Amino acid sequence: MTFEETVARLQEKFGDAVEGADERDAGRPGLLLGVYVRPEAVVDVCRYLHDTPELAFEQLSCITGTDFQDHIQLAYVMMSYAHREVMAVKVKLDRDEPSVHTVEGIWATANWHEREVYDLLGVYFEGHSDLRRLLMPDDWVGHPLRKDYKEEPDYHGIPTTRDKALGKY
Amino acid sequence: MDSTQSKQSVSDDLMILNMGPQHPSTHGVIRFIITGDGEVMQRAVPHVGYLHRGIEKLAEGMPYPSFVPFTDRVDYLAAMFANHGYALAVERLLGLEVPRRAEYLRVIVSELNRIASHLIGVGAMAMDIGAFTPFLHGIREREKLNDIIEELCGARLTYNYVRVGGVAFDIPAGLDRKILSFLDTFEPLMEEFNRLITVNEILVKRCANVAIIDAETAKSYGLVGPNLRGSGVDWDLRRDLPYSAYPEFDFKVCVGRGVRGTLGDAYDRFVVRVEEMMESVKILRQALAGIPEGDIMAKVPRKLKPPKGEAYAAVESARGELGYHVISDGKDKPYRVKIRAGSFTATSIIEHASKGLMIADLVVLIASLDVIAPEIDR
Amino acid sequence: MGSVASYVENIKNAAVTIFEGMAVTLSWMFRRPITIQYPDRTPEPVKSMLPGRFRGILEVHIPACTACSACARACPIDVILVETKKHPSGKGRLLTRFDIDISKCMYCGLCTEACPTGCLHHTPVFEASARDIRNLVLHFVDKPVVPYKHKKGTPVPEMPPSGSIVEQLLKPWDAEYVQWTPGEIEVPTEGEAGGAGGKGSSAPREKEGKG
Amino acid sequence: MGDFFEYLKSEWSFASAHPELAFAILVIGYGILMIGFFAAFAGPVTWIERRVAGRMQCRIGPNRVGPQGFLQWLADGMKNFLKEDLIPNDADRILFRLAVYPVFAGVFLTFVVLPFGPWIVGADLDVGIVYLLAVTALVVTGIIMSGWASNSKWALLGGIRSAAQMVSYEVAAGMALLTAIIPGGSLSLQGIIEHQGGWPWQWLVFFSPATFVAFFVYFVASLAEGNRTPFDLPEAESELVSGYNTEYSGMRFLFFAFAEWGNLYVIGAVITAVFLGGWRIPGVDLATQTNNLWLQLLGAAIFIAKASILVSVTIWLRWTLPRLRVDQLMMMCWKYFVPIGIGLVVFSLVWQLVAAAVPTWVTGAVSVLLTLAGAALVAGMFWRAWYNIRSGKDTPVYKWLI
Repeated sequence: MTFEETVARLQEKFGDAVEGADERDAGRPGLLLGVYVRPEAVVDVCRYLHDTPELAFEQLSCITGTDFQDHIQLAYVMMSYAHREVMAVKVKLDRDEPSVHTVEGIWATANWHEREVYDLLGVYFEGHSDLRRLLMPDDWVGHPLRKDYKEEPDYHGIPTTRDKALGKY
Repeated sequence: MDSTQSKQSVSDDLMILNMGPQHPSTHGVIRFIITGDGEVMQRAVPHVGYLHRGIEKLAEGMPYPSFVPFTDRVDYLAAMFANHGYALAVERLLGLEVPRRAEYLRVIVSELNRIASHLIGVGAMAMDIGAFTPFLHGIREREKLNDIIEELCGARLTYNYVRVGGVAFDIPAGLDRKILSFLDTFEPLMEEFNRLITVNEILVKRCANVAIIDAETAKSYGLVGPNLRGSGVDWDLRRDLPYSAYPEFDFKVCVGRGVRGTLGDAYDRFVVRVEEMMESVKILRQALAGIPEGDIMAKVPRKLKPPKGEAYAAVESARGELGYHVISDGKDKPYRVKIRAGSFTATSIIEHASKGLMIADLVVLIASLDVIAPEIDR
Repeated sequence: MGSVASYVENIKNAAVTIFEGMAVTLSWMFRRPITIQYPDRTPEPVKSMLPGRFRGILEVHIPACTACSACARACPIDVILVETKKHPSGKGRLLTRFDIDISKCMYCGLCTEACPTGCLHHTPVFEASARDIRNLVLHFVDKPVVPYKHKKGTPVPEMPPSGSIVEQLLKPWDAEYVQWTPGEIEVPTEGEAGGAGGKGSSAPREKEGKG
Repeated sequence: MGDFFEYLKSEWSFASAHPELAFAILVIGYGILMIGFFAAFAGPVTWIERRVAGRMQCRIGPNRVGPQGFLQWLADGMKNFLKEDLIPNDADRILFRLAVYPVFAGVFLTFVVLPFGPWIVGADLDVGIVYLLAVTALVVTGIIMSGWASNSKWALLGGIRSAAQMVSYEVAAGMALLTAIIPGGSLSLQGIIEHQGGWPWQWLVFFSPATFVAFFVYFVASLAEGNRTPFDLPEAESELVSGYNTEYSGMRFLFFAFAEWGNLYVIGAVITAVFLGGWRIPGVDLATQTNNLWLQLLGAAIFIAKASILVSVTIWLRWTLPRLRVDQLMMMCWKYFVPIGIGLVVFSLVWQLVAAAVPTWVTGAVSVLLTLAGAALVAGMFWRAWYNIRSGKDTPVYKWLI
């Protein structure tokens, strides 16, 4: 099933919850195409994509969280083993209080992907079984992948920057 | 104190064991909190992040081509794939066509690198089971590969070879013959390696029926590459979502068959890696025979400014799908680079798969997943 | 019966595979080891065994440097510092500083690809240890020089053998660190000698202020 | 030792005048000699092991300290002497310090009964084999002590593994020894050696199919008792960091290693004495050898040579095989070695009855056949090694010292 057909099916099934989809770019056939979904519908859409045999997006490759300054976008990149397709489901979240329901129940791997997004972007995942920081230390301040993130000058007395040798020595 | 209470306190008395971050078999710096009853674990919870260098954040601050050397550090055992994936993603953003010769060279270096990485993978697994010699036999062959790759691109580990639009260097004169003669000796030496360790009854007993991951669990946890194929899922990005010159080659996708135990056990993952090396040899022979003449680099402007858009490019690395999700905002620096690494999901399955294993089996499980710490943390 | 068969099978398998494994290890007692006995027991120096594309420590041949700073811009981690200033005569520029921090360099080679004349290149030199990390900042410009200007059709100045410049710059591993100061400006070209000397003497102070 | 003392008394007036003093000097001298031998054996064996391991792994191994790196073991010893003897904060300090001694003593005490010649033996105990089994059990005590006293979970796991392993495998080892003792007709090591002859077909290993199998069973079981790969679970590096000796450093650590390598020799020596004809020289009868001091020394050399070959086999095995898991180790012991051992004992008893009933050429023929089987095994090994070299497109190199 092509991406456009998939989008059409999703729109038919979920109506307004599907906000739109990426357009194909003739000059760049390799681009990732995503369908934009309202945050509250993410779990249903993902479950539909995962469970429907004609779609069968059985693998969640990654959850890319991006800080677009006015909103935070999560892109659930998924693959279908049976149909050899790649697509993304994208959600736009409020930047101040980003929150979305977890998709852990659909793909177990979402557990860690969501933890990483929580850690690096501060997105809260409702219903997540173990929402802790994954890569940064537990007592780290801030979410590093936010565009306005400023690193603290030190962490427990360890300086986070090194002075530059060039031009000095 | 009444008897039921004391009984309960005895049965609840589990040992918490901290394995790592410095431990001989954690393959880098990973830490596991093992809850166990003596030798039998109830679970092992991985704690990662010790090698988190913020490569994704670094990418946002530099021009597109400058990020390639950083991808080397994503997976230091198979840096070609990391280069390749990133280059592919940016090429897709640009809509760039890569010369055929460059695609062939990419395949050649990728397969050489896959052999090198798998040699470490299976060797380290044997070492974690207690046999030190196979590891060094693997290292021996990898050393020859390192020499070949060094001659090609000047570095042994952090290649920075595959660039946006092509590859950095053409193959020097005589190197193709060198690779072929390496392959000629590699095949019998791999058979010898198999006699030394792969069929060894102790190794088989240690790995077969240990840490079984069935196909459903493997898919759900997003396992990729040899780990996924070890669980019996026939999925290889080289064949199924073809990129580069792979559609032109004839090779078999090695899938676990439960050779000596249950499908999806540690031994299947071991065997899949060993068989994949032989398939790589096949691809290499075809690629070297059919390498076309031509440019090695597409016409790429000095300053790359891909138009707005998102691209996801995944290559079948030695550790499975290594995906780059690059988002461009039309400027000369990537707006966001997300790296999806095979080891990341492989580590996440450890907590699930380690239930009821023994401590010695946990070591086998970690080794059989072939996780590598910098790829988890990036 | 099946269990008895598998019992015997287990013993047989174990015996045979252990025997085969031992034959492999035994055979290596009669085969040439692959070790290269770096550094002193190699048939030839390791430096000469390295392939031509080997990416060792960076080296700049200043007489061929155009001071274009393309390398410094190409470097993803800022290990190259190129400083120029106006020529005292008011015409053209002077290359006053070309530093490479080899302790930070990751040998990716992007700078060498950006270099228009090839004066910046990797060498086969890879041995550089220092007790004081500050000694690993190499200063390729002793005295301010006029950058090279490439004229079409003329060959680029001949390079000395790769590695010879860097080997001179590398200090012994236990050398004390001495603060580097750029050399006094030389009379750059004939004819302008008078004015240049006076202005040049103030140049080093200027640069120190920058650093 | 007793016979030698009688000989001394007859030859040397001082000994006959002060027998107690002379006996004391003799015993102490022998003890010092044995400690020296122990040290001189354990040290170089570490070097040999590392060189052999190097070659088996396509590398060279230590070759820089002294000629061909021979003095590496001295350098390592020196290094360990100079290291600080660390004791973890919460360790049981007394036990922690004590633990080394039972391990060392357990290995060293076996030298009392190990015979190098008719006269060259500490004490020819009538229950020599029982003594051997008893004394080696001391090692377990020491290892458990070290595991417990370190107050580290890794060390504790190692100690417990070791206890289970060594106690279990003692049963299997005992069974295998019993199989050989039945035809040997004595519990004294000297008695068993005297029963055998110098030629291979006169050795107990080739006496009957039972002893032939028992040889392998005992070899494997004693590897397990000595914590050698593939049974080095108590110190399994990839799992338990370093097992029971994780927390040890400096000299105390060295003593564990020392005991381990000394134990290698003990394994080889016991097998040589019980199965491989001990100090018997081919073609020389017992009386001639007993009455000639030079022949006795030659016998001792033969004994040490045989033991050393076995030591190199253990080294060879170590660098070939992976490690078993702890439950597989136990299963191997109780499901394979112990039942087989019991079967062997029964078979051996039956064989005694059969051997008494049939003409001697029948048993002799069996011995010769078994000897040929053993020779075929060795030849087959070399043939496979040769095949590996050829199939790897290599030419053999006979230069061992690189």
